[in-house]
Amino acid sequence: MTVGAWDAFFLVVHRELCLSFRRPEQLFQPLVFFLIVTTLFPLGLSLQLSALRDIAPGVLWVAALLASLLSLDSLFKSDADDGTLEQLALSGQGLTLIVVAKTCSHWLVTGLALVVVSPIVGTALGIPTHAFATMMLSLALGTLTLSWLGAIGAGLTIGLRRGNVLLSLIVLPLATPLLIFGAAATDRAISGTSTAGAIYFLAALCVFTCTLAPWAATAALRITLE
Amino acid sequence: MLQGVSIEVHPRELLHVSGPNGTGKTTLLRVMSGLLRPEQGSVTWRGQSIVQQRTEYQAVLAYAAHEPALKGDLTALENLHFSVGLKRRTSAAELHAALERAGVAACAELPARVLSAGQRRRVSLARVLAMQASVWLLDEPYANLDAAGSELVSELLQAHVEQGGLALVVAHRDLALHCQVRRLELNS
Amino acid sequence: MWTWFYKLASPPYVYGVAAAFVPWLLGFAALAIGYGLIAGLGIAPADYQQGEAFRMIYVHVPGALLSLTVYTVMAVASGIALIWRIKVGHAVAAAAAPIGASFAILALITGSLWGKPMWGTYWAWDPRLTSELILLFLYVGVMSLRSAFEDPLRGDRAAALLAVVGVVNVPIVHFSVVWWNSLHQGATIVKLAAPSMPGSMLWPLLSMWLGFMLFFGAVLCMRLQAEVLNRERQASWVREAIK
Amino acid sequence: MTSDFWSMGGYARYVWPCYGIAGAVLAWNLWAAGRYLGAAKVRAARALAMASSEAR
Repeated sequence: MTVGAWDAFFLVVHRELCLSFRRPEQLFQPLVFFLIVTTLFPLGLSLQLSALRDIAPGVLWVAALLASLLSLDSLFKSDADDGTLEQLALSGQGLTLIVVAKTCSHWLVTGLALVVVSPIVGTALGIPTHAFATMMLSLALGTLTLSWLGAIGAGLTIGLRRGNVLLSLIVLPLATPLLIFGAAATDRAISGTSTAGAIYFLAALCVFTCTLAPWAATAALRITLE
Repeated sequence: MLQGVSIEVHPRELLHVSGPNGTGKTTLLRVMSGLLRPEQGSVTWRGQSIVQQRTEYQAVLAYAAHEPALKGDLTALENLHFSVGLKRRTSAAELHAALERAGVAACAELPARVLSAGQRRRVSLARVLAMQASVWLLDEPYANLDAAGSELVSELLQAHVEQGGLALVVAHRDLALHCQVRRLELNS
Repeated sequence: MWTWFYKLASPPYVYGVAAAFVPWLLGFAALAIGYGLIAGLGIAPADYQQGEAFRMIYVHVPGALLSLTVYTVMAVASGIALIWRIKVGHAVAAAAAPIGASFAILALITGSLWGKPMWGTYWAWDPRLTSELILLFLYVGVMSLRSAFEDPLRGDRAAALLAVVGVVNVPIVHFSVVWWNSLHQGATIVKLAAPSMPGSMLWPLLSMWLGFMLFFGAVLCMRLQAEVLNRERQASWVREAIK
Repeated sequence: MTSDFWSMGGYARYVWPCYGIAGAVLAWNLWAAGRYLGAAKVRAARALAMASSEAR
């Protein structure tokens, strides 16, 4: 009669997706934020599209990281506030599984969504279409890694009143390698040189983070729940 | 907080924890559930520490905190589905039956945010029922309930204990039950 | 077998040892830094490339090395505190953080002062300086997280976990910054501590480094006493200790 | 000789501030740690005094 790990995983993912789609405005906020920030750069710099292309990878990546971070704050917080996190923690499924399922769902509704709208932003910033594939692949890897780093930070800042600012403060320095490799991959794709090195590094970071971060995020949750 | 408390609860027994505010009643329940790790001492179940058998212990445990722990955006039935479903395989009919028993079958398809405080309490009781657990840890189950609701809680507790379960109940009021009730009075 | 470990980690013992060590560490630190200053500023010959400007190495490099060492000390103490639930570990980590942050600031300021005559600008996004800056952000994160919690116990453990996560990240950050730099600027502009340094230049540097280490030890012991006291205010041994 | 030493081969305006900052950071560390320890001792003493007055 007990529930297997996969069933439990999909049940939690289903729950998270249900909750996200009941509040569509929260679903769109990070995307709109992403679009607004990338619109502000060309306006603030008033450059030609050709000159914009040089800074496009950096702008795109910084905006994507910030947008993805924006919604991380509520990853565990809303569940902690209404007490459902305690129910999840006592569900007999192990906290790590819950953490993995919640973080994957977070990536599905923010990271993957950012990847999907990135061609629009890319076009606005003058990124040529032949670079889109690399740009989207690097964004997918980068946002997944960031979701995991953010899960650790979100676990650590659950009970705090000004948690959102603190979350950015502790997660962004950890995310610098993502920005470096991600922007470099996009940059090289635009100029048409080999992107393999940067993509491999991003993939390695992603695998490394996905193996270690679940334990760290679980430990973080236990610290703040206890 | 909470020093020198030693309790033992057996099947077919109910422990009624009472005492003034701030004496650690909720803390005691959280320690018993394994949410809080005691600084000293331990919690054992069937002679083994619950830390070593977290999964097994949680499988037979139903914990209802002071707040009803419902997602406002999900319906009562979905709330039950997503939390009970992690513990055991259930069917919608079973969950419906639990809601029915708690007297909130009419609210099954309503989002939890539109329910009254008393209805939410009943939904959280339905969740405890649907978990079919042998260990109940209930924090103020009588809160926000009317006379009929209180009557229902007493009935449920009584039936649970008679079927061989055990329960720890934090409550301010006296429990008018016809089963074995031990009292633990906490004071500072 | 582990009893000595726990005795070593018991607060009154740590408090006593820390108090006893401070004057010795400070004394030896003064000697080492004093020798380093005289030899570094007076005796060591000027560098054939950088002239007298290279003398900034004697405070920049020890500061930068210490900022890394202190972070490692903090992370190891945090790890010990998390795994074996030894509270003194949190006290060590809490004591180390502000010292390490101050060394990171020192390394950044002296680095940019050095950069001006060498690169013609105070800030050049040199990989070492950039990773030093990120290290400073990591320190700030750990310190703010600790102080954000009202419950000091929880704050200690949250900061400890972040310190451990951070120490895994430090080499990755450094590596990626170096990679990024090689992409933009080719070879590094200036080699800082060349291994082929003659002895008359190297000895003062080692002496300064040793002096900084001893100084860190002394300040750590002072702060550690305070952190232990803050965590054990009610304990009976405190009465004896603060007489 | 001494003016040579102080001029640091024309780099005086970088070398001396550099050492000045280093001295300031070391001094701040000592001062802040001493103050912090002093404050902790005062607080501990106050807590002890309160505890003993309650006991009476």
